[in-house]
Amino acid sequence: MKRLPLLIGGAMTAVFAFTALLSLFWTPHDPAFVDAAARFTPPSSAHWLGADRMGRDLLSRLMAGAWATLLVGGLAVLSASLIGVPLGVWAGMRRGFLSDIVLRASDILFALPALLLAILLVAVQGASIATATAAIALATLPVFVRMSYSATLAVIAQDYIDAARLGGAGSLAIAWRHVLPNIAPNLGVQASASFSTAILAEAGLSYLGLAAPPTTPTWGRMMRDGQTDLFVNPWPAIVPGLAITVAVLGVNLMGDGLRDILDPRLRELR
Amino acid sequence: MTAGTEMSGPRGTLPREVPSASQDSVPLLEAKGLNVWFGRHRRQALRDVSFRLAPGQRLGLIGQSGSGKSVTALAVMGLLPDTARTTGSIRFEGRELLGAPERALAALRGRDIAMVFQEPMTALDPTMRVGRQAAEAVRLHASATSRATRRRVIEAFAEVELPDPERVADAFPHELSGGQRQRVLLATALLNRPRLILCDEPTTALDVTVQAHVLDLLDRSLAASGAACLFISHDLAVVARVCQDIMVVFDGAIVETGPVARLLANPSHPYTRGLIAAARLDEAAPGSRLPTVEDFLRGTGS
Amino acid sequence: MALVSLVARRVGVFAVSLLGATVVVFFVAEALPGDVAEAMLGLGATPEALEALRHDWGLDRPAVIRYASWLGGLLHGDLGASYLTGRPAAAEIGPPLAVTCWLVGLALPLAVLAALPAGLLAALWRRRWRGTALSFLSQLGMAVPVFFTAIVLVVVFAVRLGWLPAVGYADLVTPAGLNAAEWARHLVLPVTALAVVQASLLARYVRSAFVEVLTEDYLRTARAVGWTRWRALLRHGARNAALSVVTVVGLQLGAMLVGAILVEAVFGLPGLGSFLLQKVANRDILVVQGVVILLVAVVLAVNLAVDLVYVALDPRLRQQGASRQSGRRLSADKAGRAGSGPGSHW
Amino acid sequence: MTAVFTVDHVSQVFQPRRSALAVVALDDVSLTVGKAERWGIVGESGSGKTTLLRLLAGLERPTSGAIAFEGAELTPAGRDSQRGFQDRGLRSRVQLVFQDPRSSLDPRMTVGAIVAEPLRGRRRRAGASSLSRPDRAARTAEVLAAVGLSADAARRYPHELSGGQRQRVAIARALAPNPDILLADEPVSALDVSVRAQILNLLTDLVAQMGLTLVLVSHDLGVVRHLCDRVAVLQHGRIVETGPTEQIYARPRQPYTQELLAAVPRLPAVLPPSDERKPPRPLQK
Repeated sequence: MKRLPLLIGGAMTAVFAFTALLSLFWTPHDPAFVDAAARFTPPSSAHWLGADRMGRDLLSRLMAGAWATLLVGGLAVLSASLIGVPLGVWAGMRRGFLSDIVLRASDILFALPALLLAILLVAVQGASIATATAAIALATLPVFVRMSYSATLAVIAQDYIDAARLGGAGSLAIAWRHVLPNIAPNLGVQASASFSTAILAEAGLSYLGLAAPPTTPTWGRMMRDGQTDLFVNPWPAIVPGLAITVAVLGVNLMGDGLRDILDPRLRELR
Repeated sequence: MTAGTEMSGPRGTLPREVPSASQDSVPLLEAKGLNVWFGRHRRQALRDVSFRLAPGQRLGLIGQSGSGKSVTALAVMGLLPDTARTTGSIRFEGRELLGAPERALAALRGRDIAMVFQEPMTALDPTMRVGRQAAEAVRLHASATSRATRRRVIEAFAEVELPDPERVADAFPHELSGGQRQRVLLATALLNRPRLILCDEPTTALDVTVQAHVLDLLDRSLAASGAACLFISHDLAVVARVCQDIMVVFDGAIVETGPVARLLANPSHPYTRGLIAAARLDEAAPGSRLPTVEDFLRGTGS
Repeated sequence: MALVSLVARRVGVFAVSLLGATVVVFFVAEALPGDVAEAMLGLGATPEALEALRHDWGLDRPAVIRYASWLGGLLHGDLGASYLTGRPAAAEIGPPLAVTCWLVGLALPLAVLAALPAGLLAALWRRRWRGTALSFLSQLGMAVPVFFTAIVLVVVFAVRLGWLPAVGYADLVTPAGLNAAEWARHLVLPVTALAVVQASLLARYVRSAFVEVLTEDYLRTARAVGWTRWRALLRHGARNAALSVVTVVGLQLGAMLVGAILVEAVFGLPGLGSFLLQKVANRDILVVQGVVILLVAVVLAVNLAVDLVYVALDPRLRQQGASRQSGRRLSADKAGRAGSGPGSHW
Repeated sequence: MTAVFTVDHVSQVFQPRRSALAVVALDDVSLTVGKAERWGIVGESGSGKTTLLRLLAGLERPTSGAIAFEGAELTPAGRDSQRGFQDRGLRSRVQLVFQDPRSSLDPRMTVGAIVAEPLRGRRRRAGASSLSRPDRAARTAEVLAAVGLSADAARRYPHELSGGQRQRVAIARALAPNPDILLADEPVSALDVSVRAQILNLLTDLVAQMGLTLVLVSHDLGVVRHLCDRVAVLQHGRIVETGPTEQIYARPRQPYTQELLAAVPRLPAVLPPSDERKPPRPLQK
């Protein structure tokens, strides 16, 4: 019962990831194939989810879009955590002038919403998957710095850190043996939260045309394309919207479930 | 929380006490067959607990942490968390408290039954001046002008020997020391001259010297007001300092009750014997082997 | 005295952060390969044209000098000028700013009004199905992208029911007089779309703030003094829960601005977002930088306001002064852990 | 015989960041701890007793004054105190038992890993390379047995143990590197009265068997009387009285010491006559 959100969320996330990976090898149709005869077909045996205004298969495009989403979100969160966590742990363990500067810089970055960063980057660089990923990663970075900083502070206030020092452990050993394992639950929860945020961010950027080029099928781009025909046939705009919702909901549920199980303090609150 | 006994009377009021019995025969507080379970797994915290408390009586409740001491006090106050399930009966001056509506209990709390908690550091609202928090106890139960209320609060603060009570009243909790906060809580509990005060380890978080002062103060306040007291502690020496009678809880059940003197002289339950031995640390020869509670439970103790 | 130095410190932090933000905004464009002139003119530009543009706009000067003059301009309210029209952005920004202000200014209170009771009830009912249902609703609301909510609203209320316009905006004040009815008709859907997402997020924070408060000892003390469960919660719980909720409301403002950009795109509202996107399409980088810095300044100013409100609400901060500076931040971390992280700018 | 610790006019001042208020934790403290002496440091919370212990452990460096360990300066200025300590192989010779095992045991490590940790990082110790894995396991089993824990406790996590067992683990960890000096910070105050006796017995036995020098901090004068032969009374960061335990307890000179002793709650030794207690008063309406 307690693990229900984790199971449901985990299952939803697994389906999402599997679909994304599957799209690399197989989709029902070529996502880019234009079939004028299939224009606006409703869901059928040939097109399980129907086809859009150009007769492109919606399911195939949805699957390809899942890959783009997974790629951008995953890379952004991965790079943000790989840079942010060491910075945060270091700042937490060695408080001083330098770490103050790092934290202040991270706070400034935190005040810059990802979309604005993306707009800045796109204005200079032009829209691409790389720009979008960089913008999202940059916006996610301070979240990881701040989170691992405060989690580290809580850990190093514990007596077992002093005990480890008395046992002869150096700072690196303490960080590796004590700090990281103890902040891992927070990290996991934060990673899933950031991942769902990144999915939404990627969708928003591609909806605005600030991410992948028009030829690449992405969920946001599909909605943008579908929106032109809302009065004729809203279906092609609604399908990718549902996909985003389900993916984000799944990742969020998984993160919540993780937190419920891993965070003993919150466990007591329930 | 489910009631063992049905409530009668209109919502929000309690049935009047039975008038026939004399003061002595109607206990101030009487618990009968009290059982408390917690959570989904129905962990039992209290097993068939029954006791009586006469007006003005001071009863010490002693046991190790997790034995169900605090649960008993919270059950009396009706402050157990929602996850608790309770059966049995708790009567205050003959009126059933278990299952009584929240409004009726709230009217009783702070007026007839007051409580002092263990952790003075967290028991006060950090965003409100302590004088105002104490004043709530007065104004919730009687209509009084704010000037009169403040005067009463400051008097009460003075009675618990808070230095400069005017200034303390205007302070926020974080500006006071632990001992001062516990005095504030004690003064608040005494404000409405309750007939029963529940003290849940009120001095455990305090230093020895502060503890001595607070216990002394409690002793005198109880004597002055004639209030009864249920005093919870894990420390036999502290309980003996305040109470005439002692009740020993072990694993959620009461194993022994009696006057302090009898209990100390002639404890019947091995756990009680172990507690007494542990509390007599300063009578053991330095460096000698101390008798442990396990010794007594195993039956190897002296 | 401590209060004065505390406020001064917060204002100082604000100023430093804003300065830092200008550095980021300026040098993000600077550090990347290619330069502003190339970006503006596109790939087909001749070297001569590039050179001319660089010279006209002073792009051939060292970056630090250009940064200094840009910063100097900002301080005088100069947000940069369009290289296409030559018009200063500050002159064009008025009408879009008003639209966005209406959008955010109406959606934020709406979201707060919906989130407070929803979060409180979800906290109180957290062990019953009603609470679970509320929590799930807010989960769902957080998972739906704001532009999808907007599209669904359009499909239902504009396409199917035909009650409200699907796109466009009407000025509140026109030369013909007050145009309130049309103005409102055009804002209902955008404001609702923006508010739904924010309300879901906020409700979650409110819930966890109250769940936390519900376990506090002082709430038990309040009940021991004679408050009923509900009134203890409203009197003592609400004050304390407000501490974390205020923080989150402030942090959400950044998210609201971003949400507004997306909502404006769906409904074709001539707000700041549309303005910005049009400038991006035109590669009008100087104006983009100016507008971005303006938005960041707003976010930072709101953070400053939240800090000050926090100081007013929490006496621990007020009196211990600067030594407890991390209070708000810790609370923000707490709130961040409870929700999907304050980074949810979407 | 050289003294183990010579604390010479030591002051410790904490300057919270961004705050003008400095906290004086220790104020001109001098103390000499001789070999195999058992010192008790008593005082109220905030008296600086834990700070003194942390200084002796080398976890902090004093603001002013000096602490010598066997005649050599414990934490020479200008060097990382940690490194200086390790270089001279002191880490394993001075060990500390903390007050609250919930905080002093890493919840994500097994008991075995916790106890073995001080055996791992000993590469700097002259002549003694760090123990091999089987040696560490053997030593861990040995000390766990010494503190009365079964061998399979090594595979458990701290949260699976009771409070008393956890404190035994903390003691085992302190003993693992075979120290000469044991520092203990309120080792029984987080424990139930009923468990307290077991841990006190354990500490008494270990100190006697291993001939340890003991510095114990406590606010409980009963505990100090039981374990220590010398007492230092701290008040507001200053030592107000030192001396042999019996003398301090029998004839305290300072009023503060007298107050401390008087404040200790005691069970009535002899049964009080029943009329000595106040009878319950009638209700006041």
